[in-house]
Amino acid sequence: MANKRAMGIIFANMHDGFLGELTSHRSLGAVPYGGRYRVIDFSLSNMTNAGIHDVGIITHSNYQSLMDHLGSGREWDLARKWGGLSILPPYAGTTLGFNSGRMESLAGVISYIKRTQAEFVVLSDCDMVANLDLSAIIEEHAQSGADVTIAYRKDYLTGEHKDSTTLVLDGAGRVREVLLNPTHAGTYNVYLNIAVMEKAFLENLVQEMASRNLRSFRRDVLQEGSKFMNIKAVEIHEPCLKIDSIRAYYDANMQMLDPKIRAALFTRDRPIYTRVRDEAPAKYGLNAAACNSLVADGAVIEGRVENCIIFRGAKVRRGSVVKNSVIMEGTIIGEQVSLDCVITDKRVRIQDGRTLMGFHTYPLYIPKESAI
Amino acid sequence: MANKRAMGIIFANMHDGFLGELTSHRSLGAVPYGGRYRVIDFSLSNMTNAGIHDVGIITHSNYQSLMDHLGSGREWDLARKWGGLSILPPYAGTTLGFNSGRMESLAGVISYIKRTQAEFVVLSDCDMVANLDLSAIIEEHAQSGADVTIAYRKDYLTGEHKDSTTLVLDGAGRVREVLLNPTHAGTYNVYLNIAVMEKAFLENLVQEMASRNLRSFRRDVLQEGSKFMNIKAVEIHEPCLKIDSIRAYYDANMQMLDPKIRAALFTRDRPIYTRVRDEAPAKYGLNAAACNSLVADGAVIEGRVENCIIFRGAKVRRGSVVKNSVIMEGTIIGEQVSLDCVITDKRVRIQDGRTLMGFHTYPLYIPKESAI
Amino acid sequence: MFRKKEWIAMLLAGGQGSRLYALTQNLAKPAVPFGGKYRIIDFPLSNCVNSGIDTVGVLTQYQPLTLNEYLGTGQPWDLDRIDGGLFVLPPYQTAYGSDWYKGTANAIYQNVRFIDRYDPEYVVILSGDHIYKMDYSKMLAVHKEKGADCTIAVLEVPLEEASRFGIMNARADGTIYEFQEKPKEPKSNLASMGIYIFTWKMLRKYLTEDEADPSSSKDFGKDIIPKMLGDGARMIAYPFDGYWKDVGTIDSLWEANMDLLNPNTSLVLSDPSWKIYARNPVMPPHYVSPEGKVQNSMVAEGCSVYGEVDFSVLFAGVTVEEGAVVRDSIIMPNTTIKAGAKVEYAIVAENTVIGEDATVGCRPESMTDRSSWGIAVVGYNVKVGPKAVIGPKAMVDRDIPGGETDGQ
Amino acid sequence: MFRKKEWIAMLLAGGQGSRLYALTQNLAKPAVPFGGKYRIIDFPLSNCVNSGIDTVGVLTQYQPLTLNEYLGTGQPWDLDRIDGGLFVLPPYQTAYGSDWYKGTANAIYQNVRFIDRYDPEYVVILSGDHIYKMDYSKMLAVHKEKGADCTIAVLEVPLEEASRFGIMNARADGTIYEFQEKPKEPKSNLASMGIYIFTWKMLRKYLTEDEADPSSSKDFGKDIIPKMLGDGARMIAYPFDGYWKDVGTIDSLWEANMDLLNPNTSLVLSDPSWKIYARNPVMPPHYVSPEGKVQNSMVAEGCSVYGEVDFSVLFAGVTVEEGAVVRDSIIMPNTTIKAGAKVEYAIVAENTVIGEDATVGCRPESMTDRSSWGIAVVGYNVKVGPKAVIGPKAMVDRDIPGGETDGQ
Repeated sequence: MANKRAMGIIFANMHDGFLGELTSHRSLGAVPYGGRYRVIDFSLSNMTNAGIHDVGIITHSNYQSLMDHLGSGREWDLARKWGGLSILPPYAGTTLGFNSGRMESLAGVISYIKRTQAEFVVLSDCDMVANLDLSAIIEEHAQSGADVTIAYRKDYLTGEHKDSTTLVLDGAGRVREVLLNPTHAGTYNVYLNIAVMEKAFLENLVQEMASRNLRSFRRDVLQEGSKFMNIKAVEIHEPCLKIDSIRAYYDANMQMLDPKIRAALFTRDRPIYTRVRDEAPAKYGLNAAACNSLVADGAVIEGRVENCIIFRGAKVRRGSVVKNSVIMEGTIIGEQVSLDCVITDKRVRIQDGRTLMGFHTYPLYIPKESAI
Repeated sequence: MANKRAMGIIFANMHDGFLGELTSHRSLGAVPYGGRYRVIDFSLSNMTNAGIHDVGIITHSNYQSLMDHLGSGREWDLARKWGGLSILPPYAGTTLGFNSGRMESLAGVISYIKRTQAEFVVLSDCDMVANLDLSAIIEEHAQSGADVTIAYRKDYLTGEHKDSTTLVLDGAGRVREVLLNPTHAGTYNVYLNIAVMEKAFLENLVQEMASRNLRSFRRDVLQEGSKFMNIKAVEIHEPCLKIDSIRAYYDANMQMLDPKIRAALFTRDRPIYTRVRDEAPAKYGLNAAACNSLVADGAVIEGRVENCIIFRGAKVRRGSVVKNSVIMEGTIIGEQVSLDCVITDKRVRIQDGRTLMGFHTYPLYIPKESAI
Repeated sequence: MFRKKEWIAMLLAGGQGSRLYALTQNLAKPAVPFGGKYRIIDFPLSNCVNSGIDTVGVLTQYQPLTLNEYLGTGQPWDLDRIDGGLFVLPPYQTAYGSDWYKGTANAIYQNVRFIDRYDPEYVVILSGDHIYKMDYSKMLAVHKEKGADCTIAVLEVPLEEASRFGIMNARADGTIYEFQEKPKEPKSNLASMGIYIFTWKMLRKYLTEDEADPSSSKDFGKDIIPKMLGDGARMIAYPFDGYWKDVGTIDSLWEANMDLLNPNTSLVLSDPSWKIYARNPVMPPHYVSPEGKVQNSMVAEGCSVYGEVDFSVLFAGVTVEEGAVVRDSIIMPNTTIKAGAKVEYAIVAENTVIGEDATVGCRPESMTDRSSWGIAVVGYNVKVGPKAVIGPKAMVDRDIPGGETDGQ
Repeated sequence: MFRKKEWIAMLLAGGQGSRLYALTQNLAKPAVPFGGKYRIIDFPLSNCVNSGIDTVGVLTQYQPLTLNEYLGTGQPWDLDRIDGGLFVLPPYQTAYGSDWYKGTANAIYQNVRFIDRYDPEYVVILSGDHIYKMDYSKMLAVHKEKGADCTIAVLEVPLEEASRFGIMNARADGTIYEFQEKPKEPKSNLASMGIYIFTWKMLRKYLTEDEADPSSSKDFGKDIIPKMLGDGARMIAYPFDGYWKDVGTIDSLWEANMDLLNPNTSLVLSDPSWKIYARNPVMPPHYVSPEGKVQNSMVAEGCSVYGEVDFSVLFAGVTVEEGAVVRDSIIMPNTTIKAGAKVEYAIVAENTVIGEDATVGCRPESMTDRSSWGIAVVGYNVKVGPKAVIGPKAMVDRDIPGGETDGQ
């Protein structure tokens, strides 16, 4: 039953290495996405929309921008008197990199988990753009009596993914085998880094793994555990945009232009929350043109944008043409500029008359606050 | 003018080494004090009461309990949409101990300081229990045209203090010399670790000190700077209880029993805020007796307490006599117990019939969650 | 943005509570202080939050200033939500006219638009003058299980007192077949607690019909419930056996406070699994001086006790000076009992000063005529002069000069 | 706990705003949407916060539900404070009777107790129907410097329009010596903007006297200001020269929205040093399809444009389907303009649907009789059927079936 109290744990730093410069000063969760969001908004809104009011975010490094974004958690209705949003930094003396194991991280915050009143725990990464009904997974878990319930989606893998976990299931949906990073292309049951357990079960598991010095959730719990535990897998049909490379990031932005994807990501019942910026509505000038583009509040369009994601407060001046690009917050594009397949980070300035062009499989990235 | 916008910076970890076990799992600011407070409540309320709505807390280590206590800052009216309370943890890659220099710490958060809109910056430690009118010091600074304005109090030092900074002033209140840790007893102008500057001045200072690899505010700014800068000192007359040893901590608690100290610490105009716990009022049983004691909400007194500070949710059972002691939150004292000059940390359990006795110059400390 | 809610609560906080006299001159009854740090409304509000209700409308029209400021953003009850939360709902004017709330049913009717926004399956109707701790989610479970149109919480009362209550006569399976409002000859002892869960679609229909009926007094107990019963709607009695007290009179308010001092009371405020939330005063712990004596009492933060306190409840910020005696009394926030004053069997409201050597109330034992004895009440902001004597059962709502005798 | 404040603001949000007709059927005027994502009240509220005022009382009595829910805890304006903040103040009943607010002065009078709690030196009186950005702290500085009892913000208007306003005749030093309400022969062109700063002690006295005067209409402009002038109180005109517009009529509301599209407008919403705050919708960025055309317009988040939009303001969640044309119009939140529909010179309220190939309004150029031309208005929640024609100056507050012609 979805009303049974669940708590959430989000791992903020698991995939920071994959996005290169985009994550050199921020964690993956804090990467801007889709005109007004950060990647973590999706995992966090999924928690809130499932009625989860206790969410701990495990952070190891680079978390200042994440903390700035989340603030008190109010925008996700997580500024609670009790429970609510907790940022869980590493304990003194411990140094965990972004590739530390999830079980190791959980051991570090076990007192937080113990203190929270909940029956279930939902573990989630924040490397994915998706609007999922977590309460259905919790309910499924509560009814099936499984030890662990995990979410997966049938997806085609090219064999190049760095961080995929695939599942072999029996007819009843029970996990029989777990394979990491398959090397040949094909359709797999891909694990979505979302798992549900009873809180008491997780507490025991953390203790047991710690005493055996086992640190990885995927290897030590899922892969080994599938041999003797009842691990159930629930299939997800909603679109799930994994962000595990700069190219995947670019593609995930472009997919926002697909009405079907947008309809699946932004539903009336499960809104995606993000930090409020108090920008005025977007303004279009004389002879402005927008074509197949998403434009956020505070943007000023005086030129032409085509197949673009225009973030809050970005400006495209007269005579400029911007195509197939992701233009982040506060970027200012001067007059007579031509851009194609470009990602500009926050507050980039492109001066009058410049031409920049990437390719859709290799978008050109321009770092934060550069002037070109 | 007090209305001119000022921002505050609180150094949370400067003095953690001095309280031994009391600060082994928490920073000095998070040490419980006076029945319902934490030491940092005083520095933070002083900021709020001076109309400062942007406060950054520089933390290096052991900050989970501080973060739990502060939450979103709502109780200090610092849960603001813009500005408000910011916890400033160390940046990735830097490791600062509790004795790192203040200038070094400020260099680490300079982007936060630059981003905040304010004319003045108030720097403060949180090693002291005092209710001060910071807006008067800011006003004094704005009018005098000094480079730096610092607060001091005339106090008698025994020569044993580990962490004292004393000032030699001229007739106009200008700092002529700065002496650290004087070795002979006497009355000194003792610096209170509170300083006011223009924000632009501080930003320059941080940059200049960083380029010269100078890290200490007391040595490199005050001591050296007094030779060529205009450093003004403002005398404070309100009581200031410095907490620089277990004994000083004990004494500061006992001083709360003095009506004059209480009147100075808890004024109607400048309330001291703390985290709300939603305890019921204290309850006294049949034959209970309290004598010269402070008792917080949620306490249950069935025995006798004398010259004590009884924190929230502490219980003293029938037949027990507790004297000259500091009994922290959730401590349960069984029946027929006798305590004298004892400090029990949070959730200690003293079983029936035990007798424990320290001496007022050497109070007996019982660590968190011990059972005796 | 309004998302559908399974249930929301509507709290009727409208009434003056005129039987509390001086205590409600400037205050709606739900805002009357209770239990050392609470106000009456904290009980139903905390029950809502603890039961998992996150949207509560509070209907007010009498002296709402203190109540509004007390409720504020709803934060003390964790009801400052983005989706739902706490809403104060006063009467209002429309393009077609305006009116005050005419009865409990009309008050809800005027707020149908508010309720409809959340499109709830069920609506809980509560009042703001009862002290109790109750898990409404268990009552909802019964409501759903029995497929009820309306579920009414009932309490077994002594049969001889039953004629003071609305009595629900129910079959063994809980279905109510008859409702008697303050019956002379009660058929059962199941008294309505004034706590209803309605299936919203059904209530909405009855409210609309009742509104159109000119002969109706627009009251739940007098009109809606009897009408539904008459129509054969499925109505269930939900038995409750915990502590419950209507604090609508001076005597019952005094008794309910005193119940808190009973070591065997079933009204436990310190249960961490069902906390009663309140707006907390910003004050230091209370202080008891070397001469001060406190026994069998509740004392809130911010108090200073230099005198003697026995079997009493002191709210935040109360001062009892040297030689003053407070017994069997309730002293509301920020009141001062001056040196040598004696307060017995009394309720003293907020911000009041009882002067040096003044006397307020007395013990029943000290009366020759016991029938004229009662709790003495001193109202909000009143100054009682030195050596003044306020007799038992007195009701003081203006300043009393020194040495004067009043109210006997 | 109430700490003394130097100043607080009282915002009169009471009126129905009947000259906005269909737009205020279910809505108080200050809650009318403006400028793509705001409501009118966001302007005075943001001015307060940006001026450093942290305590604001909003006086409402007409259809306050939307306004109350919009204001909520005050968080969007950073007014969810522990000490002060945002308070909605409806009329209420007391032990001695009850009444609706009878005039602007009476509304403040009924809330004297609220104001007194903060013991302010100065009170700012504002109304909720003007669009402007103003730093009240500068006005307060003048009030203090001149030792005024009352300071009134004034705007120079063209002399030929002066007879539509309350005109303040002032000496060179700013002191007002005469006030003319809508004079036929204005002596000056300084129009009152309805923004007052009073020294509270003085206002309190005048409110109390005015309340006791049975012949008074209890209005600031008609009673309080003339009385103070007559008594020789020190009243100062504070000149303002920024953008200011009374949006109390359909035409002025339309014009003020259109002003935002003028590249040379003095009403800049994107100034980071004086932001206008609003409750933000939870919606993705707006989308313009390959066929969509948007020029000279403001478009808020959550919109989808498949048709053509020119010189228009689209609020959050508006959909303009393929082939639909929106020109010189204001489309309020969550409204859909269906395929092929044409909306010109119109204001379409919230949650409305304009059916396929329907026509709303027209250009003045297309009229043979220009005198009967005007802005067309479609009210809240109205469904206009396919191919329906809503003429210019029409005022539609009910559903219009397909193909029907209305309102010419």
